Amino acid sequence: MTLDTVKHANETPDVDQPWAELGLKQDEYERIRTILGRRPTGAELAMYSVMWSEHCSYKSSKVHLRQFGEKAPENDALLVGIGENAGVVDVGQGYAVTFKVESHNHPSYIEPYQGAATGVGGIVRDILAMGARPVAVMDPLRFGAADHPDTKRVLPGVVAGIGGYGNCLGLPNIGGEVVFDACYQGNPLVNALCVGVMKHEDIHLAKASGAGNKVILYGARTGGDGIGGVSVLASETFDDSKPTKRPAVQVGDPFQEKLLIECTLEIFREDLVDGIQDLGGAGLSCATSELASAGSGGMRVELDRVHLRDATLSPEEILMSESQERMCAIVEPGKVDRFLEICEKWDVIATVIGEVTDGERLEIFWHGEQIVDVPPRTVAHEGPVYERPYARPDWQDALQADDANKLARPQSPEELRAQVLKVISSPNQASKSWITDQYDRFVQGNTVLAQPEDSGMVRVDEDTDLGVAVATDGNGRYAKLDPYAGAQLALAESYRNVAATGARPLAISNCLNFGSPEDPAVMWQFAEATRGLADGCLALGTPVTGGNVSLYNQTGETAIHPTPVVAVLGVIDDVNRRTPMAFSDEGHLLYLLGDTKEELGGSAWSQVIHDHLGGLPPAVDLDREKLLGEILISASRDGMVDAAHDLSDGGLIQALVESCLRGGKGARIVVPDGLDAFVFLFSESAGRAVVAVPRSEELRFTDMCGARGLPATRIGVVDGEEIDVQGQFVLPLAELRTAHEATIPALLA
Amino acid sequence: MARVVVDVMLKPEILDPQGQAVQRALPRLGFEGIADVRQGKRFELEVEGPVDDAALARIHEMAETFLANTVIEDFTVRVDS
Amino acid sequence: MARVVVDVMLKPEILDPQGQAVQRALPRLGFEGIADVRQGKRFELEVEGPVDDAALARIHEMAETFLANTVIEDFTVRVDS
Amino acid sequence: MTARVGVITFPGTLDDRDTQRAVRIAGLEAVPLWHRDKDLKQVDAVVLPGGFSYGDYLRAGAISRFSPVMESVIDRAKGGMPVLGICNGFQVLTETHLLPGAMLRNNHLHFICRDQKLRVENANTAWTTDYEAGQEISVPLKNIDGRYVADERTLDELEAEGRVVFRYLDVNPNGSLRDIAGITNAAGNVVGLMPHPEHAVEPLVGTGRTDGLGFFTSILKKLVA
Ligand SMILES: Nc1ncnc2c1ncn2[C@@H]1O[C@H](COP(=O)(O)OP(=O)(O)O)[C@@H](O)[C@H]1O
Ligand SMILES: [Mg+2]
Repeated sequence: MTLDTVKHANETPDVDQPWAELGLKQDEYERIRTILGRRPTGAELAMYSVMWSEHCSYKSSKVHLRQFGEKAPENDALLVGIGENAGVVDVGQGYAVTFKVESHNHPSYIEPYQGAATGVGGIVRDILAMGARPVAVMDPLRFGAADHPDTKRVLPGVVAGIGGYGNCLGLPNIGGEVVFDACYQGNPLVNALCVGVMKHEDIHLAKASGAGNKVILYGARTGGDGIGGVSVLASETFDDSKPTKRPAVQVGDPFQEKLLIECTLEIFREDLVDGIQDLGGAGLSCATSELASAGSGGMRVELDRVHLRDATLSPEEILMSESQERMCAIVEPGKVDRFLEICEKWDVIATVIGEVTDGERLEIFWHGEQIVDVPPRTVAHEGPVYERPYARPDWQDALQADDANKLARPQSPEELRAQVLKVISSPNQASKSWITDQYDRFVQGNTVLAQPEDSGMVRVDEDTDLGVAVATDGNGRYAKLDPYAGAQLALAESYRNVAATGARPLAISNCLNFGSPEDPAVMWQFAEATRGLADGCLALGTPVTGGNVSLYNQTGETAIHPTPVVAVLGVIDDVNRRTPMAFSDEGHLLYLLGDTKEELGGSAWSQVIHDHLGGLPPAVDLDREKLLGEILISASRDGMVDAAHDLSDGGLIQALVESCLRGGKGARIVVPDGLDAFVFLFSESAGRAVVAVPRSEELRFTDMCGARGLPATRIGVVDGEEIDVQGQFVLPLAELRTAHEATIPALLA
Repeated sequence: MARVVVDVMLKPEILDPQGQAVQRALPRLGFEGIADVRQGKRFELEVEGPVDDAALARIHEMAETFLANTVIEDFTVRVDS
Repeated sequence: MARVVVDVMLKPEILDPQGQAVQRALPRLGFEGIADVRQGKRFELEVEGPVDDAALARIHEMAETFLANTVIEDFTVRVDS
Repeated sequence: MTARVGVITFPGTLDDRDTQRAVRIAGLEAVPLWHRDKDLKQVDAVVLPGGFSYGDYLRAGAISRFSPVMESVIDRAKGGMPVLGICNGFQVLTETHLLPGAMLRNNHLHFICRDQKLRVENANTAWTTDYEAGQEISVPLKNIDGRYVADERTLDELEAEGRVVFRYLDVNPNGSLRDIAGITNAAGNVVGLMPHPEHAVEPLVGTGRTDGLGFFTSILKKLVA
């Protein structure tokens, strides 16, 4: 085959090009021709097609995501906002923290181990590229029904992949989620989050400036992995009739990534880079065009200099390859030698593949012949933008009218007791330690809190004990009932989880997992969820620092529940003050904070006992969430509470069981006057937490709640070896432990 | 009892980090002249009853659906003599 | 270029939980009649130059000192045809 | 005066910085050592920390064993220098045959991270004098290739000579023969174990226990006494 050079493209304007196979629409292809004033070369077509895919261009979601900027709250902590590899937040004492969630959903369904592993690898490189040392990971996961045979294939592979990669990198896994629901059958959600820490002056950006500066590609050799993965894997609904569309999956090499991390951090320490970008989706196409687009000049790349794993790759394939564990840096000529020396020290292959020019074009050459000549912005930042039609689905009213509060309730204390056992042992409410014990949570020696605590917390500075906390949450059932409220509930829960450990929420990241944007009902869910999240962030004062959108999570006509996952990052000045969740001291008083209403829509109870989803999700009151957060943070700072646990799915009883089992102590509980025992235990009203208060602090604590107007109800005391809900039932801890801990191993081991 | 061996190797286009790590270590240990190393799995199956065409077909199916992950791996089945 | 294959298996007296896990899963998948499964490693080496006795002796040494840990594993070396 | 404890970094080592911290907390000087350097920088003892050196490819510890730094470590260990191998470090020590036996994949085939109870069986090695024989301690355990195996004769010999230093209590987390969690060489200067004492030296982080500090205070006493 002859090389399709720019010259050749000029001479052969009418050649048929496979734009449709590459996922481009007719008008998109025409637009490329208009931009270039000729037909694109094969290499250019490859670049545009991957960069204009849904995954890279956000063409369906962009118009909605804008709100995160437009409605951003005033917040001095935000150092780098949306648009870079990850946002950066000031946590004080000269430290900055960067964090981000990303999805690797489709690849993890096809090849669970490698899909999940490379998901971790990708997000870690994003964090590294900001100039930070990665310090922790988290993994929000969704699978099909727990007893579905395919879950037995997907889940163990995903968990082994996340552990296999993260453990080998030396990143403690400090939290996440595991949710089972038939709606994720065939479309599991594998989201991964990474947190990194740096000093303010270490922040790096992805831009290529300074004519004459060198472009260095370093890390793994480039192979044939995941070619077309971006456009095909992430942007099209699976169609079983066309298995040939499934491209090779990427295989991760965590050892190589570990070397890349240490090598890159040493390069940062010696101040050797001007701009830097990781290689993820769309590989070199993305890295070169984004670096050039964000910088001041142009860029010239000699593609044949790229170190290959497979010598037969064509230039198009090299541009599209998604081989893992690679980075691209912009380096001043005088610093190149030292850069290469450090790479050699870490056994990392590095090659100068080009330089920054004072032009305006991205030009790529193959053995001296020009195969790409494009304005980089048109590839990287000025892709198509769609205003997809959206409409509230016609079934939404009926769904909301099917009120969960009307479902049959337990008729006797015995029945209530049986339902409690059934709920806390159901797959979603059961202990996930069979999964999380496969993750290293101790490595790096800075883990203050990790799963099953409300949020993960790591120490940032050994001398001052400054720390950060992160939690991730998302409830697809709530979001299905009301996507606007559902997104806010995800935000509120994550915020509450961070505050429960004593940390002050600062900012959020998010991963928006939805069905096909070409379905107006899904697009409506997406529009509502983003609007809800943007409004919520404004109300709570926590800006969105970045995130990820995963669309096309659907099989045929059936989409997953809309699943916005929200990660909140908080700061704590002294990690010694953290509040754990365990009830560990007898005699401490239990207070329920917040109001309990009759709110069972989307609840764990309605799912487990009635296999029901209908009605409205719990009402959102963000002012109340903020107040609750302030109380929890003050109580932690001033040592007024010994333990705190937020209330979410499963309600109060779930929180009591978890805190009792964690501390190995029971509780005597009194149902407050005027509340029905069932509602008291199972309602999922938002804005609540349970705290254990030492008797010596009781007055100070209740005074504070009273003065600030937060309802605080004394509901019992830490005591004995059972949960005794007086006048209702008694559940020994041993029985609870078996019920709570046996479920997942029985399903998966 | 007869032994059937199933060899499972990563497809040639798939990255083999283990094989690469081994290959890179060889020169340091003083072994030169090995251009490439690929590392795979070897399964030894002890088969009850005769290893006829039907049995081999079943083992082939087992390899395809279970022992190998054909998204990233190739396999071969052979009777050990 | 010639290919030499080194097979490395756990010694028979050493517990092989990977092989056992495979074997236990087989009946569930509908495969009967496999009395035992052992899982080991297979290395494919691409050798530059002729694979004569000297080369094979070197590869044998490589297997003994590096590819296998003879405390727990046995190995065989053969030229692939 | 204090003693110098070298902490080796191989490519893929993870717990080198944590181990240096533990060494410092115990009042010793931590000296980073690099796998490519034969020079041990006049350290008085060496720790091989945990992690996935060379990705655990081939076998855990198999590739690191051939690094230049290990030539010097083997030499000095034979001359009596105290050496501690933690997790991956233990795997390297068995691969170098400084310690007998080998490490295999956990019997349940999963990576396992847990707070593990141990009994100190031998409080006379260079690294365990601050414990008492029979003492029970808890330290984090985290690995996938943690199953200790050796032939019966070797195991009997280890038992007879009191060279089993730690045994798993309550749960055998990986199928290790005779519940062995850690062993020593005949001279008592080389010790290897799978659990991670360096992750149990501060009350705030990890499991919130400091049961692992004794390793480092033991070596301090030995070297400075
Ligand atoms: N896949 C996972 N990885 C790590 N931690 C997890 C995972 N799934 C759940 N967890 C942890 O288990 C605990 C309980 O999870 P969950 O019930 O979802 O918490 P909450 O309801 O408070 O958000 C949390 O500490 C969470 O971080
Ligand atoms: Mg919580």
